[in-house]
Amino acid sequence: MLDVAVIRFPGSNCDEDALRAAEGAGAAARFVWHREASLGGADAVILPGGFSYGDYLRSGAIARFSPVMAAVRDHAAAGGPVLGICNGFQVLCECGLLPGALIRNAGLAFQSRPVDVRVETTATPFTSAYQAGQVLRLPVAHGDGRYVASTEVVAQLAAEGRILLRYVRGGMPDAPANPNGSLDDIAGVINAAGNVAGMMPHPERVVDPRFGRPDGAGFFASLAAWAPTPA
Amino acid sequence: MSYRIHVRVLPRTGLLDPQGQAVEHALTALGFAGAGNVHVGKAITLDLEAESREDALATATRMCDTLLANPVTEDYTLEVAG
Amino acid sequence: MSYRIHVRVLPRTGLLDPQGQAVEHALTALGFAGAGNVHVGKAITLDLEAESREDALATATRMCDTLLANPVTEDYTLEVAG
Amino acid sequence: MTGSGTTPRAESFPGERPVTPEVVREHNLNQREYEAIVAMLGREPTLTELGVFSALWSEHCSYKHSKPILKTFPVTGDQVVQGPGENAGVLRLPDGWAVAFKVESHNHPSAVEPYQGAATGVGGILRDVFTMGARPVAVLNSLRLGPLEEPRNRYLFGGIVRGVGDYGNCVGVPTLGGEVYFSPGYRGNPLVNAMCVGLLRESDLATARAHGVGNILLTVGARTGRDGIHGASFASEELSAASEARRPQVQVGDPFTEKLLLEASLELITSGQIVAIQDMGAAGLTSSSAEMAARGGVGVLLDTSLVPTREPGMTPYEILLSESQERMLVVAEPARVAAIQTICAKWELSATPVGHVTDDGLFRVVHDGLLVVAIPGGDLVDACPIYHPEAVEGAEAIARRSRVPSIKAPDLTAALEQLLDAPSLASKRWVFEQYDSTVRASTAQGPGGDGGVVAVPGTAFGVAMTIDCNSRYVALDPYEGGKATVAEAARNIACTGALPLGITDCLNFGNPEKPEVFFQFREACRGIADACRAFDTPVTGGNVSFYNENPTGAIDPTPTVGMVGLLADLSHQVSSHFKAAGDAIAILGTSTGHLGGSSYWAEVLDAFCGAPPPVDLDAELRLQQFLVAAAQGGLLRSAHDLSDGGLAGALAECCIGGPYADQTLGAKVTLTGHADQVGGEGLLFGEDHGRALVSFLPGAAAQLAQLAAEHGVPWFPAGVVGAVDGTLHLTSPSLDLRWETPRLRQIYMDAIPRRMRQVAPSGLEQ
Ligand SMILES: Nc1ncnc2c1ncn2[C@@H]1O[C@H](COP(=O)(O)OP(=O)(O)O)[C@@H](O)[C@H]1O
Ligand SMILES: [Mg+2]
Repeated sequence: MLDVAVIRFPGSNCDEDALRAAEGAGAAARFVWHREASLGGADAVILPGGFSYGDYLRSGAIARFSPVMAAVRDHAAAGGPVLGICNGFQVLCECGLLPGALIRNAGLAFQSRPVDVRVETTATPFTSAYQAGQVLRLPVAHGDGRYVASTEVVAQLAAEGRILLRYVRGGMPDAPANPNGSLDDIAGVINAAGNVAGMMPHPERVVDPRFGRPDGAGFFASLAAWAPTPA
Repeated sequence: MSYRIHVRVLPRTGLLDPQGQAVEHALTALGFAGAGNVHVGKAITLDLEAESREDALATATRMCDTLLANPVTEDYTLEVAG
Repeated sequence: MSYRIHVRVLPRTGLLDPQGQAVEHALTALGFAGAGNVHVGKAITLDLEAESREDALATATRMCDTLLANPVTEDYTLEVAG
Repeated sequence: MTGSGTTPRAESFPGERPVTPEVVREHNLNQREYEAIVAMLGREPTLTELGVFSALWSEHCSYKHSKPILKTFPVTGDQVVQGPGENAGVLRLPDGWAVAFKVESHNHPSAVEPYQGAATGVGGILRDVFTMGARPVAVLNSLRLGPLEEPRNRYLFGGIVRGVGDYGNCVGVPTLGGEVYFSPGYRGNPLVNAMCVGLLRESDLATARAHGVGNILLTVGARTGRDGIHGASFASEELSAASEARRPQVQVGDPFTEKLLLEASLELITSGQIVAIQDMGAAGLTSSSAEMAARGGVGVLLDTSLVPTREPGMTPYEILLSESQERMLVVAEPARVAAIQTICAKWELSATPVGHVTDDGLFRVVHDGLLVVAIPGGDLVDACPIYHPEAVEGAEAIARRSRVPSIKAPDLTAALEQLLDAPSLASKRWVFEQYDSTVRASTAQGPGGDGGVVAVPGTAFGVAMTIDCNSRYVALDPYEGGKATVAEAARNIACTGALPLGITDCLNFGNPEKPEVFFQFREACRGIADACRAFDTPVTGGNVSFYNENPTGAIDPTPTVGMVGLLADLSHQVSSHFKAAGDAIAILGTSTGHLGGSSYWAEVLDAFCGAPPPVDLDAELRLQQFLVAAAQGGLLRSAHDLSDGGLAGALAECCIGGPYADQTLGAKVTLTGHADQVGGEGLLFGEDHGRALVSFLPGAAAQLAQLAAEHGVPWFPAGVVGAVDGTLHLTSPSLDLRWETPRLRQIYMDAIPRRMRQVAPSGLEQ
């Protein structure tokens, strides 16, 4: 069974949701407190959503200095999967594991609503359970979700197939497709090595079929099915 | 004449400033030992057409009182550059 | 010696600044005709113990580069007062 | 009174002002109250003691004008685990679970500083719930403001919504519902009522009852600053130039610390390390320690010089009365202090011993060795004089009730559009889009329908919740309005398929010393009590907010009711919008075309008048029971209660669809035979109670009609759901009207955003 570490920063608040979603997909998940220096041999890491350190100064800016982040870096350098969701994505950008930054939504207000996103690549440990081009309806809930990076970086991401998800016009006609003004409608990206990804929508909130289409379950199913490629 | 205005809006002294506290805490954790009394607020810069430096200052003050600063929780300082 | 540091962090020139735009729009709507080129960022003030003004400036610069400003999206200016 | 003449002598703290009649008045205590204090102590109080009395004997803490009326509420029932008197009420759920819930006002602070006022209102109500050992799983909010056409109201509205959102979003508790109304009656005195719902194992219930002589009192959480000193007494007087001058320093919320406090508190409670816990809300350390001691029948000795402060040089007076946020008071055995500090340290919080439990029944405070307060503890909390003000209905209210609109009815097609464009009736998407409604991954129904529904982890059941008040009805007829408020809440709950279980209330009124205000209060409470008895939904707690006045008079009386219900099987939950073309539509209940007090009169004909519709409690109960039975039988595709905007308003909402619907749906509705004697206006916009609009698969019609008959609920098959993006076509003997549903949706969704796009300055020049 895949051993998933869900990192808990002070102020994380989607940690339990992420843990349950990973367990629901058949992984063994556990929390790792931000003060820990080691991941205890975890196979994969999830940086959950929330407001680490209150998101004071900038979202994710303070969390990136937590002791556990050194272990997360090592894990990433060794090719282990790391998925940052919402605040986790912000932390990954702040600490440089992912390019770009997430700034205040273009509309300046917090956005909590469903969005439609298209899976742009399935060749990742996080999206292998989906079909390329599949459109998912996932909730977003963030104030700082506007993805920005230099024109060159954005072009490179597109060229290298490293845009994980894009906001698309789905069925909701009177809500803007792109909820935050992200460049190139980017909702999620992945690093060059293909093992560290970040996304603004919250797949862990839509895994229970009793509440609607469980469109988020595939991210966790993908992760649970991931196996390190033998060296 | 065009004047460049810099406004610094900070939480009023005595009010809790959780953001300032968090930054102070983080700076200390990063080994910046000598930092204290940290406060975080808003910086606003703008260009203003005015007859004179005094006019510019007067207009900018009204802008602060009306919109740029919250009269109940914030204090501001103004600077008029060239 | 204790130095008072003022940091102004503003969105990098060229990046969209919707907050600045919103403030500019509001100022115009409120009848402040001559305002333009409005930008909104963060103001950070702190006290810093340092040997000298140069030391204070050097430390404050490191603070900005490590934590206070995001190198991808923001520029900062620093001021060291008495 | 105990202790008369035997109370130890407390000393004035150095630099303290002497207690003069002027100072007593400033503390909002009248002659009678001051005399009671002197008699109780057998001496004059010190200034610090006076401050303590002014807090605990404020309306906010003492309920001195409302207690006799609140005693008339029904508070018992098999489902009640904890009734009024603790930080929150608790009701029993299946499988050892329980639900804790409470609503509270933060009106005056929000009038002064909308963002922080609203944010700290959410913070306070969260603490009330997690203090009980419950994990907050949902918040709701009820907001009232003056018209959005005025910039000041837009500024307040924008700030309040951001404040509510930022706080709850950061702590990570989803907002599952709320309500917003705009009326000139709230100019200058907006209402912000926040409700929290928490879940706990019944066996983990914590209390705020101090006991065990020698046990230690610890403050946990944020440091104490000079915030909100005298907030409780500020909330207990009218907003005026004089109160403005006494305005306490604004309390600033820190939701990040709240989140840590939440986790630490729940860990402390489940660890078994503590005896009691209470949040420091209004009147801070004073009320939390005095109330905990009084509940346990013990005394306390506090040392305010031990309390961690944010600023140097704070006096015992300031420390006792500070309303700094994100603080808790904990009682524990001395041997447990270290373990408690370890738990708190893990959450980056400090826990500081500041006193202990005594056997002398006194509330005593020392500061640097000086005894500055010594008051008999029980009397301090319970002996405030109680008032029975005169209650006489205001002439204005009587006149309004018999008035009818002077404007002629406009074109009825346009009237519905006008109604949907009224901010009070329009979609509140602009509001709840700023609130995280899906965090915790347990949201079965978010905002935008009749009630919110949250799943209980690891079970098949859920908790439904709503917050409601039609203050126009209350203003026009407080008794019927009180009944209507509970009836609407219960209808909203039942529409989701849940059984109403109990309520919490937030009674927002003007100055109770005015006979016409006290009349409104007394009668509205009588209505609430009668409805709660009829529905077996006991009152488990609440909050009274008086003195909501502005220069033009009292606010519209607003007894907000928060209700929770049990949704036995989540897979049978029902939502309020139409689902698919071809489904059948039926109207439940009786329409008499009652237009008095209606939104149509108020919003379209600009006439705030008429007698509101009377509530038949029996018929309401039967409707609720039918809705629950039909949902449990899996027979309904949608259910929406009829309230503001009447039948036309409800039909439009059902066609418009949810806040993020893929498309609208048309409907073909034939009312011939439903209420043929009623005129077009009354049929469309009348607000008779006891009604709901349901849709279902045509094959379920016979079974539903049968079920309705068994429950004695009138059942009228009214038509079918139409095409995607289709027409709402409504006919009766006197009507033949059509509306394009995409256009209705556009009006309904944009009503608030288009007004909020206008600039609202924050500052002095408004
Ligand atoms: N302040 C608010 N916060 C969150 N949700 C809100 C708020 N105001 C209204 N809503 C939601 O919008 C929907 C419509 O509200 P309302 O018109 O009061 O409905 P009803 O008349 O059925 O009670 C409900 O789902 C309600 O929960
Ligand atoms: Mg309502």
